[in-house]
Amino acid sequence: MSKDLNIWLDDLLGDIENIQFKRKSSRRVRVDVGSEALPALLELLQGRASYVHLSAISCVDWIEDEEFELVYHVWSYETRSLVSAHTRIPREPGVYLSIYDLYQPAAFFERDIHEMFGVFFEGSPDMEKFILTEWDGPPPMRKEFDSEAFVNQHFEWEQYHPQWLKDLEEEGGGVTTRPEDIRL
Amino acid sequence: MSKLDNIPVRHQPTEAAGRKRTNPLAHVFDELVKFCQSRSMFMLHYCTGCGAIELPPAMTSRFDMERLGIQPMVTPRQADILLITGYVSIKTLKRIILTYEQMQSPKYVIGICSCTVNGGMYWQSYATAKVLKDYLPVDVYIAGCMPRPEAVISGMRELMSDIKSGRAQNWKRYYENYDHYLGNQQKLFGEDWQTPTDIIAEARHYGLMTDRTLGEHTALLEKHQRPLEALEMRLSAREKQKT
Amino acid sequence: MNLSELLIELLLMPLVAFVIGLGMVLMMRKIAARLGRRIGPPLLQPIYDIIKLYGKRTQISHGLIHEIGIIMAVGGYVAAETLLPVPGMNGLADKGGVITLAYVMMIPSLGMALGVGQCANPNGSIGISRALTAMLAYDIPFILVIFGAAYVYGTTNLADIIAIQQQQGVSGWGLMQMPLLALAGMLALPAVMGKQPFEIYIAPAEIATGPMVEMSGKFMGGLFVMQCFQLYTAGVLYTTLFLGGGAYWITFLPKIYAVVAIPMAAAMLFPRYRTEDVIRLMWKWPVLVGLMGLAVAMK
Amino acid sequence: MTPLDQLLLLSALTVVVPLFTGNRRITGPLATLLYTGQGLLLLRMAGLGYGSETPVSSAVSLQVLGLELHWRFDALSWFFALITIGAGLLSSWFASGEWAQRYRDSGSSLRLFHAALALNVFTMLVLLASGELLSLFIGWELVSWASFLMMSLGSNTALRYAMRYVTYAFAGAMAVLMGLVLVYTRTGSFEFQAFRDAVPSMDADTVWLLFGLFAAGFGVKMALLPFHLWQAKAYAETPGPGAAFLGAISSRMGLFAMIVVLVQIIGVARLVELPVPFTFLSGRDLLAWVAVFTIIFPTFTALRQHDARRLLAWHGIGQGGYMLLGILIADDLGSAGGLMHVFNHATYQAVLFMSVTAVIHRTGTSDLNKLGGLVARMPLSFLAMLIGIIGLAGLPPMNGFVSKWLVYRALILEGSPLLFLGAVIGTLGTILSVYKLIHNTFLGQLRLEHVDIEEAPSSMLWPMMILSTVVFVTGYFPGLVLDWIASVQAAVGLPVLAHHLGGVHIDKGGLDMIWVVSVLLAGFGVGALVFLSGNRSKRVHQLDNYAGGHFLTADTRYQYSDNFYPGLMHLIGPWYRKSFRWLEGGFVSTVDTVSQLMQGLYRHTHPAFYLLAVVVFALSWVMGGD
Repeated sequence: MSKDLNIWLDDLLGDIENIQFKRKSSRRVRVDVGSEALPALLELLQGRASYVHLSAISCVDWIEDEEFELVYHVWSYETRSLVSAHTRIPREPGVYLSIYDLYQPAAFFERDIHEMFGVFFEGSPDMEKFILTEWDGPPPMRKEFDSEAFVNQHFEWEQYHPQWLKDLEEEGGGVTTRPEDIRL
Repeated sequence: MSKLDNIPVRHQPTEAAGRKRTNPLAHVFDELVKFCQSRSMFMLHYCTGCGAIELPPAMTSRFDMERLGIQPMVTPRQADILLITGYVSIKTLKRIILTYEQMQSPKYVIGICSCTVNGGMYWQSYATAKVLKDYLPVDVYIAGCMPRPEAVISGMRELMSDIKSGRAQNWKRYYENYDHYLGNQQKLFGEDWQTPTDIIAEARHYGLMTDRTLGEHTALLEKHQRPLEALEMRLSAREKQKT
Repeated sequence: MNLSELLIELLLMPLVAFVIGLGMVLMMRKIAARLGRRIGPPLLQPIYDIIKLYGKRTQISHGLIHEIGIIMAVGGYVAAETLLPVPGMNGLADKGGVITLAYVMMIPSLGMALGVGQCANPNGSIGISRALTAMLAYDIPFILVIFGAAYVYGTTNLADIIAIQQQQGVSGWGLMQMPLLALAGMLALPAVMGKQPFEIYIAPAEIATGPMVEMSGKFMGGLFVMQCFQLYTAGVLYTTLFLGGGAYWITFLPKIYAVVAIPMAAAMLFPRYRTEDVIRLMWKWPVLVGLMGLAVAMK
Repeated sequence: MTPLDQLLLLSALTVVVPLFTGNRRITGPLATLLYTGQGLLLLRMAGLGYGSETPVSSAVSLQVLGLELHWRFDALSWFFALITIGAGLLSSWFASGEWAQRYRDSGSSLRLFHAALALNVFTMLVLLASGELLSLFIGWELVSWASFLMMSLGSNTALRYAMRYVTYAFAGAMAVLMGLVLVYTRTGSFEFQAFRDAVPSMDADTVWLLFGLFAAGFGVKMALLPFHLWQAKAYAETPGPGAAFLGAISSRMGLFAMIVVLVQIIGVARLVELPVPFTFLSGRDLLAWVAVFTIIFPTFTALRQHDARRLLAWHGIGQGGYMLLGILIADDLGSAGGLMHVFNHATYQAVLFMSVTAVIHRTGTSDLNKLGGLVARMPLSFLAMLIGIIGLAGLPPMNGFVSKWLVYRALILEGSPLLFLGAVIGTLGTILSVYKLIHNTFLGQLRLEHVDIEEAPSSMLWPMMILSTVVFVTGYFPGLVLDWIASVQAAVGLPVLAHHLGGVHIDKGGLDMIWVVSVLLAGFGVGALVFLSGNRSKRVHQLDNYAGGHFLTADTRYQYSDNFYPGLMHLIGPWYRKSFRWLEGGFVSTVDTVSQLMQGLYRHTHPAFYLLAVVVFALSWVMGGD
C-alpha cells in the first residue's frame, strides 16, 4: 500500500514550483524549499500526507556562503518514510519562524539550535538556556568559535611538565609533532 | 596554578593533628581502624560520566567487588569513595564538588578514565574541566578510555593498600589547602560560587585548619556567603545572632 | 536468682544478641551473594563495616533529636533483648510478657522515625511513612499469632512458654500444636524483619535509602547495630513461640539461623512490593491462615 | 457542713468570682488559686480514694414532690473529681498568662471563658456527687449545658458545631429521661438501691430497653459510634485551654454515668445473660463491639485530618472506646485497664491540646501543611508533645501503655481474639497518626517565616511540663493510680485488682513497669555510650542536605507533609464512604419531613385538640406499663 502512497507523494511534490525534490530511496525523500515556503510545506505534509512526527531539526553552519541551513526531518508512520526539508536562511540576522504551532516538539529543537547556533525562532515558547546553563560565551557550535583556542586561553591544562618529561625531550625523545598539529 | 611549587604533592602521613597520642595501645586501635577502613569501603553510586558503565560488571557475579568489602551506597553521607568516571563537564563538576563536600571523611576520590587525568579525548571541548586534581584532591587514578573491571578492581586494591598503610590522607588536603581549591573553583564557576557545606567551619571544628586554609579566595567567599550556622535549639530569640 | 546474677544477665544478653545478629547479617549477605552466583563478603565483613563506621573522623548531625533518635534506636533494642529468654538466661521475661516485648520492639522504629524527621530530608520522611505503614501491615498477623500462642499456652511469660513446650519434647513444640499459626508467623516474618521483598522503605534508587539518607559515620553504625538486633529479635521470638525455645545453645543456634534463613532465601528472589501491596498481602494470607489457626486452637 | 458541701460551695464560688473580676488580668491566677482550693478540699476526702472511708454524703437534701434528692461522694466520684479538678486547674493556669491577653485582645471576653470553665467543673462535681437517679439526671443536664456554653465561646462556626452538640445532647437526655420514667414505673422510687433490687426480677426485654436507653443516652456524651459525629468539630473549635479541658474529661462523664447505671446497678453479669436474637452475641458483647468500632473508625478518620486540633479531637473519641471496652470485660484486669485509661487519657490528651495551642499561639495556625521544623524554636513544646504522643500511642515508658496492656491482658485471658485484633488495629492507627502530627508540626524543614519565633510563654509551659511529668511518673509507677482504681473497683462492685507499685503480678505473665522502664532507660544509656564511642559530630545547616545533587535554597518548600500515608490511603481510601455522615443526614431529613407534615397538620386544623391527644397518648403509654 505504501508503494502507491510514495508515487502519489512524488507527483504531489513534483507539481509545486520552485521546489527541488529528490527521492533517495523508497523511505527517504529530500526536498529543498525556500525559507518562506517551508512552514506551508510542513503543514501540507502533516495535514495531507500523514507526516505527523517531527523527529528533529538540525542546523548546518555554511560560513563561506554566510548562511545557516535548517533541515526539518518529518516522519510518517503510515508510509514509514522520512522527508528532510532543507532550507537556507541568511547567517547575519539569524532569525527564522517557529513551527511550534505545527509540531509541539519543535520547541526543544529550536531552543537547542538557538543555544548552539544563535538562530532566534520567533514564536517559539522558550528561548532561554537549554543545556549549557553555565555557559555565557558565544554560541559554541558556530564555525567562527574556536574551541581549542578557548580551552588554551581559559584552562591551564598543559603546564604539567614533570622532570622526567623534560629529560626525555632533551634526548630528542618524546613526540616530535604534537597530535593537535597533525592536519590530515 | 602557574607556579610549579604550588602543586600540592602527595601528602606525607603526618600524625593526625587533632589527637595527641600517648599510650601504645592507641596505636593498636589505630591499626585496627585502618584495617577495617581498608576492608570495608562504601562506594558512592553516582555515575558522573561515561566510565560508570564499567562498575556494574565489577560488582556482579564475575568480578564481585563485595569480596573486597566494597558496597555501593546511594547517598554521599554514607559513602567513602567517590568515583569520578569519564569526562567531567562543568555542570557535573558543580554537583561533584557538592557531593564531595557532603561526604564524610576519611573520604577518597578515584579518577577513572583518562578524561579526569588531563582532559582525555575531550581536551578541546569548551564544556569539560580538564584536570580534576585542581578542584578536589584525588587519591588514585585509573587510566584507560573506560578501563576494564579488572583495572577498576586493581585501582581499588591500590587504594586499599594505601589506606592500610595510612598513606591515603589526601582528604585532609582539601581542608588544609581549601583556598587553593576554592580559587580554582571560583575561576571556573565565577565569583559567587558557594556550596551549602561550610568547609571552613568544618575545618575549624575538626582542627584541620592551617594557614593555607584561608586566603584571598575564601575572603571573596565570606563576602557573599549565605549564613550556614546550624539551627541551634533555643528558647527565645532575645540573644539575636548577628545576621 | 539474686540481683547480681540478674545484672550479669542484663549485660550479657544484648552482647550475645549482637554477636548472633552479626552472624545473621553475614548469613543474609552470603545468601544474597550465593543466589546471585557471587562469592559474597568475607567472614567478618559486618564487624569491619561497623568498626569503620564508628571510626569515621567527621560526622554530620542535624540536631539533638537526630542524635537522640539513634540512641533510642540502639537502646530500645538493647532493652528488648533482655525480655527475650535464651538458654540459661531468662532476663526479665517474667517482668514483662510477650505483649510488652511487641511494644518495646516498636520503640526503636519510633526513635529512628524522630531522628530521621529532624533531618528535614523529604526522602527520609517518605521512607518513614512507608516504614510505619509496613509496620501497620505486618503487625496485625504478628499480633494475631502472639494472641493465639498466649491463649493456647495460657501465659504471656516467655520463660513459661518455653518450659511448657519442652515438657513433651518435640511434639510439644508450638509448630506441632498450632501448625497454622506457625505458618502465619512464618509468612509475616520477612516483613517483621523488614528485608528484601518488604523493604520499600529503603528503596535505594527511588528515595535514596529512605530513613538512612542523612546518616553518616556513627549514626549509620547505630543503624547497622540495630539491623543485627532486629534480625536476632525476630528470629528468637519466632523460635520461642513455635520451635520450643532453647534448652541448650547447640540446639538453639541452628533453630534461630534456620528461622532467619528461610524467609531470607525466599526473599532475595522477589522484586520489591509497593506499600499498598505489602498491606494487601499481609492482611490477606497471613491473617487468613492466622484466623483459621486461631479457630482450630481455640475450639 | 460536710467536706462535700464545702467543695461544692467553693466550686460555686469559682463560678461567681470571674463574673466580678471580669476581663482584668487577675481573673486567671485567681481562678487557678480557687481550683487549688477545691483540690485541697478534695484531698481532705482522700480516704475515699484509698478505700478507707465510707461515702461522704452531703448535708443538703431536697424534698421535691415526695421524691428525696440527696448527694454523696464515693470512691468512683472521688476518682473522677480528682481528674476533673486537676484538668480544670491546669487549663485555667494555661489560660491565665499571655494566652489570656491575646484572647482578650482578639475581642473575646475572658470573663465568659473563666466562668464557663468554672461552671463546667462545678456541674461535673454535682453530677459526680449524685446520690440517686434524679440528681444524676439533673447533673447530666447541667453538664450538657455547661459544655455547650464552653463550646460556643469560639467563632460562629464553633457556635454552629455547639448547636449540633446540643441537639445530640438533648436527644440523649430524652433517652435517659425515658429510662428514668421506666425505672420509676417499675420500682416506685429513684434510689439506686431500689433499682438494683428490682433488676433481678425484671424480664429480659425491659432490661434490654433500659440497657438500650441508658447506653444510647450516656453514649451520646461519650461519642460512641453512631453518635460520635458532633465531638471532633466541637472540641476542635473550642478555644485552646477549653479544648484541653473538654478533651481530657468532659466526654468521660458519659462513662461515669454508664458505670453507675450499667455496671453498679444492672451489673455486667446481667448484661451477659441478655441474648441478642439470632446471634451468639450477648448485650455486653454488642456494647463491646460498639466500643471496638469506636476505637477503629475515629482513629483512622484522625489519620486523614490535616488540622492538628481536629486530629486530636478524633483521637479523643477513639480512646473512649478503650475505656468502655476495658470496663465491659468486668474482670479485675480489664476494668482496671479501662478506669486507668480514663486517667491516662485525661493527662496526655490535655498535654497534646495545650502543645498544639502553644504552636497556634506562636505561629497562628494549626494546619499541618503550613508548619514544620518548630523543634529548633519551641523545644519544650516539642518535649511535651513527644511525651503526649508516646502516651497516646501507648508505648512503654508512658502511662498509656499500662492501661492498654491491662485491657489486652484481660482480652487474652477472656479469649476474645477479634476484640483484641480490633483494639490493636486502633493502636497501630494511633501510632501512624501521632507520628504524622509530630512530624508535620515539629520535625522537617523550618519555614522562613518561623525562623525567629520564640518558645511558648512560661504560663503555658508550666502546665505542660507538670502534665508531662505526671504522664511519665504514672507510667513508671502505675501503682500510684492503681491504688485509686482498686478502691473504685471495690466501691462499684467489680473484682479488685491485686497490684503493687510497679504494676500487676500474675503468675501467668504479669507486668512490672519499674523493671521494664528502668531496663529501657538503661538501654538508652548503653545506646548513648555506643553512640559516644564514635568521634565528634558537627551540626550542619538545614539546607546542607542530600537532594540528589541539587542545591537547596530556603525558599523552596521541600517538607513532605500532605497525604502523609499514600500507600495506606491508596488501599483503604475507598473505604471512607462517610457512611455515618450519610446515616445522620438521612435521619435528619426524615425528622425534617415528619415535622413539616405535623406542622402542616397542626397549624391548619384545631391545634389544641391534637396537642391534647398527643400528650394523653404519651402519658397513657408511659403509665400503662405492665
